[in-house]
Amino acid sequence: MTIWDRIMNLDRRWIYLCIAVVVIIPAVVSFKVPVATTPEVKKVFDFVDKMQPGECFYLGIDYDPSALAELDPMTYAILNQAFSKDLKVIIGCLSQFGVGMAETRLAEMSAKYGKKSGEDYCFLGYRPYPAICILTMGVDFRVTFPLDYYGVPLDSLPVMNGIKNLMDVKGVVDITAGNVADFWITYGNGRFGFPVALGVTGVMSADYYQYLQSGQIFGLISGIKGAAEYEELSGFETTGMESIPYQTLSHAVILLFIIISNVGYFATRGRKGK
Amino acid sequence: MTTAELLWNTLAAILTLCVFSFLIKDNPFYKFAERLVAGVAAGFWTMLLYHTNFHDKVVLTMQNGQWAYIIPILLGIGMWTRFSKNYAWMSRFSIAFYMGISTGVSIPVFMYTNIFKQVSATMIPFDGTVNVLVIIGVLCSLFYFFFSKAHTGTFGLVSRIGIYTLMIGFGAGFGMTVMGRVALLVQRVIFMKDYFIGLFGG
Amino acid sequence: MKKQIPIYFVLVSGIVMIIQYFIPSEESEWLFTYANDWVIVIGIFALALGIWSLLRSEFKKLKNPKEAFYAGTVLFGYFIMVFTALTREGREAGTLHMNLFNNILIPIQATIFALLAFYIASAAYRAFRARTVLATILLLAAFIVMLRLIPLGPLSAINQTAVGWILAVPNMAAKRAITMGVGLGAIATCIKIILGIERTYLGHD
Amino acid sequence: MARKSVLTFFILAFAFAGLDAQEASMGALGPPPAAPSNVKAPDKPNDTGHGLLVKWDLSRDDGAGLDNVLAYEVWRSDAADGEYTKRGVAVKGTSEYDDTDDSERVNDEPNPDFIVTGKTYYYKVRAMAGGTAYSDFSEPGSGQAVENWYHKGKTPIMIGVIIFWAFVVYFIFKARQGQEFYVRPLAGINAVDDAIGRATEMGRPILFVLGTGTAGDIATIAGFTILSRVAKLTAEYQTPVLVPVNDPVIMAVAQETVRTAYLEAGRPELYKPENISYETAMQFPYVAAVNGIMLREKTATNFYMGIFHAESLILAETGNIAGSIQISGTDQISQLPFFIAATDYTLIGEELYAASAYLSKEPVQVGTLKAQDWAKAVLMAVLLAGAVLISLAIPFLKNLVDVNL
Repeated sequence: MTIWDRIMNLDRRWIYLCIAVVVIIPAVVSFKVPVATTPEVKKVFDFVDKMQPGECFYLGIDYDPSALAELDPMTYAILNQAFSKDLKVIIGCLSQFGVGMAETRLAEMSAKYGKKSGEDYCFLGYRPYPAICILTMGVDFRVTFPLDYYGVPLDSLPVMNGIKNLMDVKGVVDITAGNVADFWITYGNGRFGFPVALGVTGVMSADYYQYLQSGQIFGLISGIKGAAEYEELSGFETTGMESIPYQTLSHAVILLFIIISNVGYFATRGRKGK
Repeated sequence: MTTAELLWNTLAAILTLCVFSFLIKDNPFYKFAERLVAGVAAGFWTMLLYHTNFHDKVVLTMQNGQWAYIIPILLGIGMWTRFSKNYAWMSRFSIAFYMGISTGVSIPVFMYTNIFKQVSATMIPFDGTVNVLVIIGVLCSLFYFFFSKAHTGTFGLVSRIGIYTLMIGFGAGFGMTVMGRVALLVQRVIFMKDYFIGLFGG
Repeated sequence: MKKQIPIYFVLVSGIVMIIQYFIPSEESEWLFTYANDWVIVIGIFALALGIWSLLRSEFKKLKNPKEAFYAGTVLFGYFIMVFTALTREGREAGTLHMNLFNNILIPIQATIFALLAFYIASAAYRAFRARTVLATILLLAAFIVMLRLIPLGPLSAINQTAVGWILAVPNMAAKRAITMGVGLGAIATCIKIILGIERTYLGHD
Repeated sequence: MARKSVLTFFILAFAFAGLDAQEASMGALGPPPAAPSNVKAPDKPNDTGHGLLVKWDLSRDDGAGLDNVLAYEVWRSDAADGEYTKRGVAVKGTSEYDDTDDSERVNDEPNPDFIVTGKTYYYKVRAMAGGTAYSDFSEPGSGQAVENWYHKGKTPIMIGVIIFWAFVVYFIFKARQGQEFYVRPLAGINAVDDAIGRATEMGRPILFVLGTGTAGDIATIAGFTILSRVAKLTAEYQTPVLVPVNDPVIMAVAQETVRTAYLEAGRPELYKPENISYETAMQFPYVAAVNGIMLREKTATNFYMGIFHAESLILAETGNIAGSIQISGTDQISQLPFFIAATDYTLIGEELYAASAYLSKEPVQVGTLKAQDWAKAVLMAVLLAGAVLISLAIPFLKNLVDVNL
C-alpha cells in the first residue's frame, strides 16, 4: 500500500478535522487574511472614488435586519467613503424595513464627519411601489418625495439645489436583499439609462452576474465577500472582514484536498496502467 | 446569565456536541439527540397545526357556519378509515381530491413560471458573444433532455455541448454554496465559544 | 366502483382547477382558496395517521430493552411538547414549550445544518476527480468558483472575470434549460394523473 | 423585457401617501399648464370587478407647448357634481391610471375607497406643473367596474396548455394503436435493476426517500410513480423497501402505492405498512432520523426521488458512509450539484419525471415521453425564432410569450 493508495482511500474524518481546525482557529485567535478584490466591486469603489467634492450620487438602502450581516458593512463603507470625500448623497428606501435602519446608520456616519442633513446629504425616507418611485424619481425627485424624511420640503434643501431628477446625479448604488434590485435594472437603467450598481446578498449574487455581463449594471458587491472587498479597498472596516479568515481558510482546505485527490488519482492510475 | 438561562444554554450546547459527534461515527449520544429531536419536532408540529390550521379551518369555519367546509372536513375524517382494514378504501376519495386539486392547480402555474417566463427571458437579441452563447447553451441543454433520439452523430454532439453546459452550471452551483455552508458552521462554533466564555469568563 | 369513482374525482377536480386559473372573477378566486383549504384540511386530519404510526412504533420498541431508552426519549419529547402547548398561551414566548423549542429543536436543527460544511468538503474530495470528461468539467467549474476566495494577486482579476462569466453564461443557460425541462415533465406528470394513466397511488383490491 | 413591461407599468396603479399639492409647494409659480381632456373610466379588464382604468388625453403642455407638466392627479367621486377625493398620481406622458381597491373592509372598518362592482364612479384629472401650478380640472368622465369571466392576458398560457395536452393525448392514442416509440437509455434508470439485485444479494433492505416536499408537489408525485415501479421489483426479489416520510399524506399515498405494487407483483403477503413510516415533521429532525435508518438498518440501496433542500448532501454523504449504492433525482436546481457529486446516479430535472415511464415500459407511458419531446422541439423553435426576430427588432413573438398577469 503506497502513500497514494492511502490518499485515495483517505478516511473522511481527516478532512472533517481540517475543516474543524480552520473554523475554530479564527474563532479563538483573531487575525486578518487579505481578500482578493474583484473588478465588479472595484468599479463601484472607483465610481465613488473618482467623484469630485460636491458631486452627488443616490444610495438606496433596501434591506431588513435579516440581511444585516452581509449588507451593513457595504452601507458603512460607502457612506464613510462619500462623507470623507465631501460628496453629496441622496439616500432613499424603496423597501419598507430599510428606513429605520438607514436612519440610524446615517445618523452614526454623519455625526462622525459632522455632516448635516439637507446640506451634505438628503434622506428621502420610504415610499411604496418601487417601480413607480424609480420612474417618478427619473422625472423629478419632488414628485416622489415632496418632503424629505424629516418633513422638510426638498426645494428648501441646499443639497438638492440643481438636482431635479436621477439624471442629475452621477449614478445609483442600491444595497438590497430583495427584488428592488430588479426594479432598478428594469426601470432605472432600462428606462432612463442611468448607471446602476448593486450590493446584494451572497445567495442572490449568482442571478445578477448576467446583468453585469450585459452592462445593465456597472458594478456588483455580492455578499460578505464583496463587503470585505469594499472594506479592503476603502480602508474602512466594520464587520465585513471578520468572516473572511474562516471563508478563505476553509475554501483553501477544500481546494487543497481536491488537488491532493487528483494527484493521487493520476498517480495510482498511472501505476495501474503499467 | 441567570441560572435558568445557563441551564437552557447548557442543554443546547450539549445537544450541539451530540450532533457533531456524528462526524466521528454513529454513537449513542447522537442517537439520543436524534430521537429526542424527532419527538420534539413531531410534538411541536402537532400543536402548531392544531392551533393554526385545525383551529382556523375546522373549528372556526364550523363556529362561523361556513358549511361549505363540511365537505373537506368529511374528506379529512375519511382519511381515518385507514385505521381500519375493511374501510381503508374510503380514504382514496380524499386522496383523489388531494391529487386532483394539486395537479390541476400546478399545470397552468408550471406553464407560466417554468415555460413562458424562461422562454421570454431567453428571447434576447443576438448581439454580443454572451447573448449568443446563452441562447446556444439553453438550446443544447434542452436538447440533452430529448428522450426519443439516440445521442449519436450530430445529435450526440449537440447534446454533449448541452451536458457540458449543465455540468459547468452544477460545478458553479457547488462552488458558490461552500461559503454559505461554512457560515452556518461558523455560527455554531461562535455559539459554543460564547457559551464557554459565559461559563468561565463571565 | 371503489377504483373508478376516485379516478373521476381526480379528473373533475383537476379540470376544474385548470379552468379556474383562467377566470379572474370573485367566485373563481373563492373557489381557489376553498380548494386549497381542502388540501390543508385533509392534511390536518391525516396528521393523526402519521402521529399514530410514529407513536405505535415507538411504544412497540419500549418492550425491546435495547431500544427502550431511545423510544422513551421520542415519547418524552413528543408528549412534553404536546402537554406544554395545550392552550394557545402555551406557545407564547418565554413559556416552557418555546424554551424547549429554542433550546432543543433550534440548536439540533442548526447543528445538523452545519454538518454540511464538513460534508461539502468530503464530497468535493471524493467526487472532484478527473475520471471522465464530465467529471473534469464539473471539477474545473467548481474549482474556479471556489478559488475566488483565495487571494492570488494579479491572477485574482482573471479568476474573478472567469467566475462572472461562468455564472452569467453557462450557469444561466443550464438553469433555464433545466427549469423548462422540469416544467414539461411536471405538466406531463399532472396530465397523466388527471387522465388516470398513472393511478397506482390510488391502490386497488 | 424592458419595453413592454415599462409600458404596462405606466398603466399600473400607484398611490402616494402624503403626496399632497400643498406640501409640494416650492419655487416660483409658473403659468399653469392646460388641462387634460376627454376623461374616460372604462372597466379594468381581467379582474374581479373592483378596478377602473382611468384614461385621458394629455395636456397640450405635456412634452410640447409650455412643456411644464410633471404629473397628473386623478380625483374620484360618487356623483358627477359630488365631492371629489384624490386617488393618485401618474407621471407625465402617461394617459392611464389604474384605480383598484378590492378590500371591502380595512382594520374591521368599512373602506371608503372600496370600488363596488357595477356602481358608477366619476373621475376628474388635472395636470401638475413644477411648483404649485395646476391646470384646471378636466370635465368628469365616468365608468363602472365589471366582474370579468375570462382573463385575456392568460390566453397564451391556455394555448400552451392545450397544445401540450394535445401532444400527450395524441401520443397516448398512437401508443394504444400499437405504435412503439424508441427511447434512449438513461444510466440512472439502467442502474435501478442492478441496485435492487445488489440489495437482494446482500440480504439488506432498500431505502426510498420521497424528499421534504408535500404530497401535492409534482416532484413528490413523480417520486410516488417511481416508488411504484421500484416496489414492484422489490416485491419480485422479496427485498423489503423502507419508506420513511415526513408528511402524513405522503405516508398514506406511499402506503397505497407500495401495497398496489405488491399486489401487482403477486406478493401481497409481503407488504408491511409499518415499513412506510412517519418519522417526524420538519426538515432536519427528519433528516437525522433517516440518517439513523441508513446506518442502523444498513440499507444496501438508497433512492432519493422528489423535492430536496439543503438535506440532499447530508443524506447522500451519510449514505456514502454506510456504503450504499445511491440513485437520486430532483427538480431542485440548487441541490442537483450535490446529488451529482455525492450519489452514484442522478436523474436531472425532467429525467425525474420521465423515470416512471422508463421503468414501467408501458407503451402509453413511453408515448408521453414522445409528447414531451415534441413540446421541447416546439419550445426550441419558438425560442430561436423569437431571438432572431428580436434581433431584427420585431418584438412580435417576444410580446406573445411575455405574459403579464
